[in-house]
Parts: sequence; structure tokens; C-alpha cells
Amino acid sequence: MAVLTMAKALNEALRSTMEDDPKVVVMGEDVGKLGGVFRVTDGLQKDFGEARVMDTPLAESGIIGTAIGLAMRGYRPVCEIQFDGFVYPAYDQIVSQLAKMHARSRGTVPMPITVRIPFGGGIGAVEHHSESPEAYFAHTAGLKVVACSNPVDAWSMLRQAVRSDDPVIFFEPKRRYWEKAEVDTRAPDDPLWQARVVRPGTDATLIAYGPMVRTCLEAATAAEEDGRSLEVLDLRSLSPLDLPSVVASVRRTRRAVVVHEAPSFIGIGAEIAARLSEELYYEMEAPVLRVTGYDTPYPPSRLEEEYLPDLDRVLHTVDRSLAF
Amino acid sequence: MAVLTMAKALNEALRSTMEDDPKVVVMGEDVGKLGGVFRVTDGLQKDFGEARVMDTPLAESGIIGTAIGLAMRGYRPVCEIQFDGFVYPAYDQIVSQLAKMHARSRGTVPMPITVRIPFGGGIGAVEHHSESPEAYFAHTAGLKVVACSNPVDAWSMLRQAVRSDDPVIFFEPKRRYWEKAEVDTRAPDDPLWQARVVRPGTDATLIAYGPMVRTCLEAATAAEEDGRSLEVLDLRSLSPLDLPSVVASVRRTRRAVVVHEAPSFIGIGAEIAARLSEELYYEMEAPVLRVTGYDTPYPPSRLEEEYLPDLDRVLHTVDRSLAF
Amino acid sequence: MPDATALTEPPIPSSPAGEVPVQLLTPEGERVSHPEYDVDLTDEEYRGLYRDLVLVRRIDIEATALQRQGELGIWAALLGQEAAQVGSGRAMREKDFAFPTYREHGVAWCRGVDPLELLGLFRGVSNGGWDPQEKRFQLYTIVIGSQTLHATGYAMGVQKDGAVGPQADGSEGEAVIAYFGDGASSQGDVNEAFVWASVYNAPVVFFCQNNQWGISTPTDHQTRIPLYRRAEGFGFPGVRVDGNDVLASYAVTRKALDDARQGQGPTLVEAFTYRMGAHTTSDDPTRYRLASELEAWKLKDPLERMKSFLYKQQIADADFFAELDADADALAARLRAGCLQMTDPAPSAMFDRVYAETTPLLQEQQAAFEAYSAGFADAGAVH
Amino acid sequence: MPDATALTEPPIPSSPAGEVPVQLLTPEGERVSHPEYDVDLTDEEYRGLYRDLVLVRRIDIEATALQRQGELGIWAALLGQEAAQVGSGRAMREKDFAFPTYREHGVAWCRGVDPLELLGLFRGVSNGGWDPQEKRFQLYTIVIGSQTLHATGYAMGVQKDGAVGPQADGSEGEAVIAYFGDGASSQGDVNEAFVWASVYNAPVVFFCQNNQWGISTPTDHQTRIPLYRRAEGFGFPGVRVDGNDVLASYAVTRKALDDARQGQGPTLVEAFTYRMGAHTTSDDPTRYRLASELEAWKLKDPLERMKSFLYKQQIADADFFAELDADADALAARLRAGCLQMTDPAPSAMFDRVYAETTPLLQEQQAAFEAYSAGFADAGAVH
Ligand SMILES: Cc1ncc(C[n+]2csc(CCOP(=O)(O)OP(=O)(O)O)c2C)c(N)n1
Ligand SMILES: Cc1ncc(C[n+]2csc(CCOP(=O)(O)OP(=O)(O)O)c2C)c(N)n1
Ligand SMILES: [Mg+2]
Ligand SMILES: [Mg+2]
Repeated sequence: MAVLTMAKALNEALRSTMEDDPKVVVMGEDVGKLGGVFRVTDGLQKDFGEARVMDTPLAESGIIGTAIGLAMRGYRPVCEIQFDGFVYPAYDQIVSQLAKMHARSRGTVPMPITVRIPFGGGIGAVEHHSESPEAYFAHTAGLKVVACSNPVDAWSMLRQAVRSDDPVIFFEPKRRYWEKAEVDTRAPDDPLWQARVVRPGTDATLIAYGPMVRTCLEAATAAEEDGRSLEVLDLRSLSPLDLPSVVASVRRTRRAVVVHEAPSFIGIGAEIAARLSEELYYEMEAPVLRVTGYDTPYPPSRLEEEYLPDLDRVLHTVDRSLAF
Repeated sequence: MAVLTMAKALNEALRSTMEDDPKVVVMGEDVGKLGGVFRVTDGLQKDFGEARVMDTPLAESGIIGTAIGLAMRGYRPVCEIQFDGFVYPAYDQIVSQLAKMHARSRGTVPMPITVRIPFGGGIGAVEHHSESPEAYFAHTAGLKVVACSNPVDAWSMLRQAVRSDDPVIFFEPKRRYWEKAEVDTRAPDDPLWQARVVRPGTDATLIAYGPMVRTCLEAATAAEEDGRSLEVLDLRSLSPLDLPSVVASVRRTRRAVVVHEAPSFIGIGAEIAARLSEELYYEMEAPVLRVTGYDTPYPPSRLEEEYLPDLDRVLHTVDRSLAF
Repeated sequence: MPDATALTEPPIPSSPAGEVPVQLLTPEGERVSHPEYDVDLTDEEYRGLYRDLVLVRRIDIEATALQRQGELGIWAALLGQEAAQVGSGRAMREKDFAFPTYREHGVAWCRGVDPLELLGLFRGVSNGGWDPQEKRFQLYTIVIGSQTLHATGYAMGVQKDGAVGPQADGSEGEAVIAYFGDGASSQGDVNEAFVWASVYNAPVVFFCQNNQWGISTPTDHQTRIPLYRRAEGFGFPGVRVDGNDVLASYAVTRKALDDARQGQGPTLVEAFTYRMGAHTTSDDPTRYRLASELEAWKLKDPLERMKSFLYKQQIADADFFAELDADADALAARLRAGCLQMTDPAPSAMFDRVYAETTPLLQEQQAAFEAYSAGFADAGAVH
Repeated sequence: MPDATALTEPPIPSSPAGEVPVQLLTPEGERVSHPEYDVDLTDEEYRGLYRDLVLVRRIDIEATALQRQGELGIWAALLGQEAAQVGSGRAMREKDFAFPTYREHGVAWCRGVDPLELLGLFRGVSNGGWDPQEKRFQLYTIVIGSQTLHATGYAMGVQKDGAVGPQADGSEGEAVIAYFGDGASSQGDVNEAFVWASVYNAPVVFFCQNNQWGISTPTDHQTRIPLYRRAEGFGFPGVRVDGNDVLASYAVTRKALDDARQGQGPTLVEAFTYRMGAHTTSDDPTRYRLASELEAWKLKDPLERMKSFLYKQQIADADFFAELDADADALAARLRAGCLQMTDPAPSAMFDRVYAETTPLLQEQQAAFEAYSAGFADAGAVH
């Protein structure tokens, strides 16, 4: 067992799938010599060569479009999009080709492609470097969308994503890249599509993913001091959504607060609220509440702490929930 | 007062704003001599010239990107995207530039651009010609998103959209292009951002927009025979959402069913459900239910009738709502 | 604020000068020579090409008729482009892989795709029905330009597999061909494909059928110089071929594919041709182009010139033509019958194969859908 | 399935051959002549250009220092690219309009943008604080390539306004300049801008600073021929200029802008230069490039050669240089002080100006935010 940062855990996951399967290729801007701007692909080109770790031209549609062609030839590309805000030039290839190819071809043309996207704010960056575009992809039939929240999951989820025969949009919470944990690379993987209760509790469920899991854990710890027992559920997979786990948790706690950095309007939180209000109509004590980024463009970084959900806003909203 | 098809009403709206304001320019693929594949821009190039009605090169990012530049120069472009499924190549320009320019520039660079998109299914078309991508845009802060459902609104909403100093994504339900109504071009405009009760009722509210408004009206008529009084609310604006009107209606009927062609997962319906379950927590008799397209790629057209919400599915869901 | 009339017209320059395309067969059916390109086919092969042209046109005409009769939702006719497609399609070697648009019925034919599959697509029973790997012919791509990147990526894969250059089996390796139109040349994706292909020296041929129109938009709205010259800007060769000349289309494509498979990287082939029909059956070209233009192009008909050639050179006799006509009739009849017999997919199929591994939510929706539909069937039975 | 080692390396060809760029000043500061381009400036103008170079570099160095001290989130240094930027920036006429990337601090300087606004952006207090119309300099664009389409659209607007060619006020009309990098040349948007500009013959100059790198990616991963030649493929002229030569950069850009304003359409200018620093302060170029490369380019430093020229030609004396140094110090001090004094925007400002006409939902969020924040302030007061 080694103590790894999330970035390193992802790096090891790539390395191990590349060792296991010669068809796995890594491609993206600056993923080679530089090892990616977050060093997630560090050392891979050196060890696997330029044919398997490709510094591509600077064009995201080209990255995804050629990855699709490589997949048709039997490769298993892992594409890196440098930052969340730069995935949009590839949107057409993702939404109209990557997502639809399997259905279009009635399964004869699978798309075992992983698109890694560092996402979210909190790193003091300039515009377009702090976005949370996950709802765009989760709303798209044919894609699978996941987000890891810690090094252990980073390792096991990325390995499973790469091995998946479906296209997976893999969100990595960039402000958590440097967080560390013990990662047992020989432990059996938690199934990729399952949510996980990362802290049990009884008074309300905090539902989160990616960077907000830790925020929720901190909130739960703080709440404990006030005698409140909050359960924290890490969704891990956004599409498919592990609704049974969500329902099971909220059925117990009877209250739910969804937390994400992405804007509220038609975000993941809306879907969870809609589902829970239907599934647990007679069982909940309060409506599902949301703590999210505001419905504005991501602000200049000096304001990002105001924009991003934090411990206080989570607790404030838990209070509102409990007041129902 | 003239009887106009929706396509003609839109055409007249463009003509009238072009007459009113020499800065209005129309641009897109085949909008000139051909008058657009749906003839919405029919005759405009002939009357206003090639400088104001531009047949562009075949590239959607180019259309929106140059429209942004034209807007910076003081023009007021109305862009046509030929079909819903072809807007994605322009996604980056729409989401990262068009939507964010006003905020980025602190209002010094307004974006008075209208992007017209024929949307939705039901016309027996091949792939990519029947999509409902509205949630992608409505989730995007900085954009306004509307959908018209009838010729009268088509006329007044498009005129207001073009005059708006904000970017408006204007969805036109393509299978309703040929429906007719009397359009009084001298009547005062219903404000663009307001929903409207198009049929009052007491037992439940059907919430719809674009092509599904008529489907809901038909369902309400059919329900009447069974002694059920359904209210039909046409949202008209999806972003901003006229929540007060939605709440007012459902507060009266206590039951709501949202109907749209777009997939269910993280669609507009989810947002409405989330909002209503919070706003009317103690007042509703049933959870908000949704009748939507399935979470699959739009199927080959011979299956589209199975995919699209219809009168029966709406009534079936109303039954479910009433059973709560 | 200047008034409307003060706006100057954007000065779109007039149609790109017609630089002379490679030609091996004149519109009158005379064989001519070209310094760089030639074909040396047997009589049987010549007849084979003509046969393809005729059958492909017949498929197209039958499909158009079926659409008119309401059997297809829409049809995108290849009328006039048969030579470009058959020439390039036949230039491919067995292992080569093609990435079509929505109009490559002639190429599909050369790859052995049953035309009924094409009808199925335009009828709306599928989004393509053949197995792309088996036919070495991708599914039709409707979003303009996307497939050029797929082709380039596939070609990069060929390269990674070591399948470029002399192979253990004695062959010269594999090549890829990407089809697209004059309109498509404006798309970012197509130009990105040019970047990728040239930087990686990928074994891909970009085959642009310049049929003069992108729906109602003439080519001078997409480029102000001949399209084949686009390649210069990316550092690889471009060549313009007479796309109504099946022999030249064959020769030029064969050379480009062979160059690619031998490791010489991409070529852009511009097949200068003409869309003799409407853009699709939904289109009305009288709104935007003069009848005289069509008349002029009719004189360059790709079938006529090949027919003259076969006659003049006595490569084919009346029997051949009669037999071919009969075969075409039989093919058309088969297609018609097949189309009319085509059944819709089971509704519930729309939930299948969205993913390689389906999801609980989708299964839930499918189950609900099936229960709902069954309820209807029951209700129907009762009434 | 071939094993990993069987994969062939993609044969990326070696760096594009260095075709000779237009040069008017050698690295040693010798004035040389060029058959097509020249400048004829007064001594004061020569000194002015040098002054710009020095001040711009000083801004850059100060900003880098401020970033190191935690005052800026990040900084994208222009070190080494001063001549390309000052040359092209000063070539613009008053009404011309520039569309920058995120590195055009030198052009911003020429357009009269207060460098403090740039610091504000990289500090995170704004996304660009100047009024683009007033400065005729758009906001910085971070998404690679997007601004080339904006520039083209703007240029189409210039055309529609009749502002190309001789004007009533005696001027020769307006032109537009779009900045982008070598990496950006691969983006679909940039190539679409080329299509648009050439088809509409728009008065826009595409100014590509080929600084040899796109972060860690060398230019041979973006193109296999010199970038200025990309324009050929789209039917408009391309020219490579020594981007470390302020006089040549000025001359070539001036000519291209004047051509554009006179109705001769677009030109692609490739300014061949070198990014002497890191991509940004977050970058570590030692991971991907050799120190020797940097050393070689240091000999071509854009400031040094201009300084030698001024000295040798006795256009400037020691006093001038001393005074300039003092001015640079003063500027740096002003920036430092201004940066340290910069206040964050009011948090609630993030809800303002999302739209020209705000929305009820946003107002509701803003109100809730303000109430919540006020609650905190109160709470804070109590504890
Ligand atoms: C991205 C995209 N935009 C628009 C369309 C609609 N459309 C279908 S065909 C066509 C014209 C294509 O012209 P060209 O590339 O010359 O091919 P051709 O139809 O002439 O074979 C257009 C605009 C599309 N299919 N995809
Ligand atoms: C669409 C997009 N993709 C990726 C990035 C991240 N990124 C920022 S700068 C850069 C390299 C740009 O290289 P070049 O165009 O040569 O400009 P330079 O930085 O050298 O001035 C990249 C990849 C971005 N800003 N936008
Ligand atoms: Mg065409
Ligand atoms: Mg660069």
C-alpha cells in the first residue's frame, strides 16, 4: 500500500491499464513530455513511447474525432481535455458521434473511449479553468459520466472506465489532485457505477460527487459538534445514476441536500430532486434542497469562494431542510 | 389580421425587424436564395440584399463566431442553425463566448444575437434532425432560451428576441411550422419571458413548450370527455423560467405533469419538479411527474411515434398523478 | 447609423477558376492520356466499371421513386456523381477502409453493402444497418465533416498496427479514404483532419466530391480558389480530377491510396463533378440554380461517356448493354420488393444497444415502456 | 493483437524548414533592405518603438515578479515576443481593431490599455477591465482560436459599414487584426476564420506569433510546413516575418493592414519568434525543452538588436537610455503599487451584468446571497 496523491493515483491507473492492454493509448495536449499540466500522465510517454502517448495538435474536436477513429480500429483511447472549459470545441464529436455510435451501429461499433476532464474551481485560475460542465454530458444519452473524489476511487474508477466498452466522461476534481490517501492497488475495485456512503448518518443525507464530497464530509464533521448526524453519499457515477443507493439513504434520513459546484438550473441536483420527490413522496420530511454554484458565469477567481458551495452554505441549507 | 403558418409568421417577424432596424442581419446556411430549408427566411435576401441576408459557408462555429464579431461592430445578427442536431459544432462559441461576453466585459460588449433553431421530432427525418437540445442551453448562464408553440407567439416572440440585447436561443418546433392561425401583427406583444395559461383547468397542470403544447391541449380536450379539467401552461421562455406563473397554476391545481420531447434525465422537467417540490411542498397532492423522450438517442424515424410523448402518454401520466 | 441600402454587398468573388482536372476520358468518350495518371484495365474491368455506374444509377433512381411514393422519408440522390464514387470505390483495395457521408451509395455498392440497407436508413428503420468492419465501410455520417476525423484516427491506428508499407503477406499495407463534399470543406473538423493527417503523415486520402453545391450554396461561398489547393496550405498534395470520368477517378484515387499505404501520407483528391439532382428529395433546386447549368452538365454525363468509350472501342456490344439493362431492372425490382417488405424494428429496440453495458435507468424505462405498450395492446384487444 | 512494442512511432516529420522571414534589422542591429518591405521612420519614431519594447518588457517582468509573490494567480509572459507585438501594434491605425489572445500585453500597451487592467485579469479581479470599443482592443480571449472568428465577423461589419476603401474623411478605411499562436493554427475555428475571411474578402489580418511552442508542444506537432503557407490553401497571401525584428514586424503588418483597408482582403502574417519564458508562471519548460535552444534565441533578443541599431545609428544616446530606464522603473513601481492596492470586486457583483436585462431567478439568487452574506456579517459581529 502506497500513499498517493489523486494525480498520482490516476497516473498509476493509466500506467497499469496500459501495461495490461497494449491497445490503450493516451492522447491530448501536452500529455507527453510535460506529463499533462497536472502531471497525471507524467512519465507515460517515456515508458510507453510516442505511439501510445501522443501529444496532439491543439484542437479538441480533433482529439475526440481521431480517438473515435482509433477506437474503430480497435484501440482504446484515453483522451485528456486540458481544462473543463476547453471541452466545448469537441462537443459535436462527443454528443453526435461518441455518444451515438454504439446505438447507431447497433453495437457493431463500440466506443471504448475515456475522456478525462479536470473540472471545478477553487484553484484561483483565470476564466474557463474552473467550470463544472457535467450536466451537459449526463443529459446526453449514450455517454456515461463519473467523477472521482479521492485517490482510492481515482485509481479504481479510472481503471474501470478505461476498461469499459462504453464512452466514459471522467471528471477529476482538480483542486483535489494533491490530496493524499493510502491506495491499495490490489484491493478489489468498488463497482464503477455505484454510489457509496462515505459517512453514515441519520438526520439528513448530503449527496455530492467530485470536489464537494470533501466539503460535505467537513460539514458533517462540523454538524456533529452541534449534535446533528449527517450522512454523506458520494455519487461517483452521475450517469448512470445509482438511484437505489440514493433512495436507500434518503429513505433512512428522510432529508436530502444535493451539493455541486455546477450551476443550479437544470443541474444534477434538479434530477435528484425530481426523482426523490417521486420515489419517496410519502417518506420525506422536507423537499430536496440544493447547494450549488450560482446561475452566473464562473466569477473572476477573487470571488470564487463566494461562488463555490462551502461548509457554511451546506450547513445553512441543512438547517433549512430541518426546518421543514 | 392574416392567417399565417408558423413559418410565415416567423418570416414576417424577421422582415418587420429588418425593416425597423438596418442593423439586423440574417445569416446561416441556405437562408438566402433558398429561403432556408423551412422557408423561414423566404424572400428576405431578395428584398434586403446579400449584405443583410447571408448564405454562409457551411460551418456552424463560423456562423456564431462571426455573428459575435458582427455584434461587436454594432450589428444585430439573427443566425439560423439548419437543424437542432447541427448546433453542436458551434457549442464552444455559444457557451464560452456568446453566453459569457456580457459578463466578461461587464456589459461593455452586449450580444444582441438571436440563434434560431428548428427543433424536435415528428417529421420522419433521418438522424440528427429531430433533437431537443434545449436543456444544454438553458443550463448555460448568460443565455436566454425560448420556444414558440404557435404562429401568434412565433411572430411576437421572434420580434422581441431579435430586439433583445441578450443572446436568445430561439427554438422553433419544426413539426408545427405549417400550422396556421390568425396573427394580428398590430396587437401588443405578450412579454417574451412570460409563461401563459393556454387552457385553464382545475385538476392538474400540464406544463409544456414548443411542439408539446398542442399535444397537451389535445390531451386536455380528451380528458374533458372523461370529466377531467386540465390546465395547460405554455412556458414560452425556458430560461429565464417564469416560475411565478408555474407556481400560481400548480398552486391552484395541486398537480403537475411536465411534458417535453427531450430526454428526461436532467431535462427542463427535472428543474421544474425540483422547484415545485420546494415552493409548493405543503400544497401539492402528488409529485411532479414527467412525460418525456426516453434517455436514448432519438430513434430511427419509424419508431419516433413510440419515442415522442403523445396524448395517451400524457393522459396515462395524469392518471398516475391523480392516483397519488 | 447607415440605412439598409448603404450596406455594401459582401464581395464574394466569382466562381473559382476551373483549373484543368485530370481526365482520361473526354465527355465524348475519347480516351486521352495524362502525363501522370493512367489506367490499364482489361476489357472485363472496363465493362465492370460501366456496369457499376449503371447499377448504381438504377439504385438511385429506384430509391428516388420509392421516396416519391412515400416509402422512404427522404433520399439523397447521387445522380451525376456515379463516376467519382465508382472510380474511387473500385480503386480501394480489399483491406482499405472508407468513411462516407450520406450520399456515397456508389461507394457502398463497391464495398458490397446491400442497397436495401441504404433504403432502410432513409426509410427510417435504422441509422445504417451493415457491419462497418465487415464491409470496411463506415456507417453514413450526416453531421458534415465529422467522418474526416474518424478516418484520420483510423488511419493513425493503421499506422500504429504497422500496417503501412510492405507487409509480411506481400501486400503494401492498408489505406483509408474519407469522403466529403465541397460544402464540408468549410467545417473546422475537416481542416483539423488535414492538420492531423499531415502532422502524423497518416495513410488517408481525402476525397472531396465537389458537386458545385452544398444544398443551395454554390462552391464560391466555401472557397475562392479551387478546393484541391486547400491541401497546399497543410503541406500535402492536392489533385483535381474530372469526377465525371470514372477512369480518371479510378486512376487518381488508386495512386493516392497507394501512396498512402506506402507511407507517403495524405492526399486531397477533388473530384470535380455535378449534383444533377436535387440536394435531397426534400429540396427544390429550381429556387436557386438555372436549368441551363444542369443542361450543360448533362453533356458531361458520366455514364454516357463510358458507354461511348465501350462502344467505340468495341469493348462491349449490344448484348452486353441489353443484359445489363435486364440486370438493372432485376436489381430495381428486388429493391422495390425488399423495401416494401421491410418491417419496422421492434419499438423496444430503441432501448437496446444504447450502451455496450446497459444501465438500470434505461432498463427501468424499457420495462415501463413495455408495460405501457402491453397495456395498450390489451386495451386494444378489449375494444 | 500486436503487443505494445510492435507499435510504430507516428512519424512526425522534423521541424518545418525555416524559410527566410522578412527582416529589416539583423540580430546584430544592422539595417538590411528587403525587396518588398521597408520602413521610413523618424528618429523619434525609432526611439518610440524601442521605448515600447523596453516598457513592455518591464511590465512583463514586474507582472512575473508579482505573480511569484502571490499577487497574481498566474501570468502569461510575453518575454521574447515584444518586437512582434510592438511592431504589429504600432502598425495599426487609430480606427483599426485588434482581437488578442491572453499574451498580447505589448499590443495592449500600444492600444493604450492600462497594464493594471491586465494585472487585474491575472489577479482574478476581472476578466478584462477595459472598454474594448474605446481602446479598439477586444478583451483577452483564452479559448484558443475563438477570437479569429470574432475578428472576421467584425471585419465583415466594417465592410457592411462601407468602411473599406477611400472614406469621406480622406482615410483609407478600417482594418482588423486577429492575434493567435502557432498552436492555435490547428483549431477548427482558426481555419473557419480563414474560410470566412477569404470568401468575404474581409479586411482582416491574421497575425500568428509562432513562438515555437504551444505550452510543451513544438510547432512540428501543429504543422509540417511553415505556418504562413497555410494561407495559400485558402487563397490569400501569407508572409513570414522575423518576429524579433520590430521594424520588419511593423512594416509587414502595416502593409497587410493597409491592403485590408483598401479592399484587398486578408493576409496571414506569421511572426517567427520565440517564447523565451515559460508558457505561464505555472509552467516548467525544463521538462520539455533544452536550455541550449533558449540560449540560441537569446542572441536574437528583440530589444538588444534595436538598442544596437539606435546606438550605431546614433539615434539615441546614453541619456535617452538612462531616462528610459528611469521611466521603466517608475512604471514598474506604479504597477506594483496599483496591484497591491487593487480591491476585490464586491461579491454580489457576480450577479450583475450577466445579462443586459437581468432575470427574476438571478435577482432571487442575488437577494438570497446578499441575505446570507449579511447574516454572516451579523453573526461575525456577534461572536
Ligand atoms: C454540421 C452540419 N450542418 C448542416 C447540415 C445540413 N446539411 C446537410 S447536407 C448539407 C450540404 C452539404 O454540402 P456538401 O458538403 O457540398 O455535400 P453534398 O450534399 O453536396 O454532397 C447541409 C448544410 C449537416 N448535415 N451537418
Ligand atoms: C480551446 C483551448 N484548448 C486548450 C487550451 C489550453 N491552452 C492554453 S494556452 C495553450 C497553448 C497555446 O499555444 P499557442 O497557440 O502557440 O499560443 P502561445 O501560448 O504559445 O502564445 C493551451 C493548450 C485553451 N486555452 N483553449
Ligand atoms: Mg456539394
Ligand atoms: Mg505558441
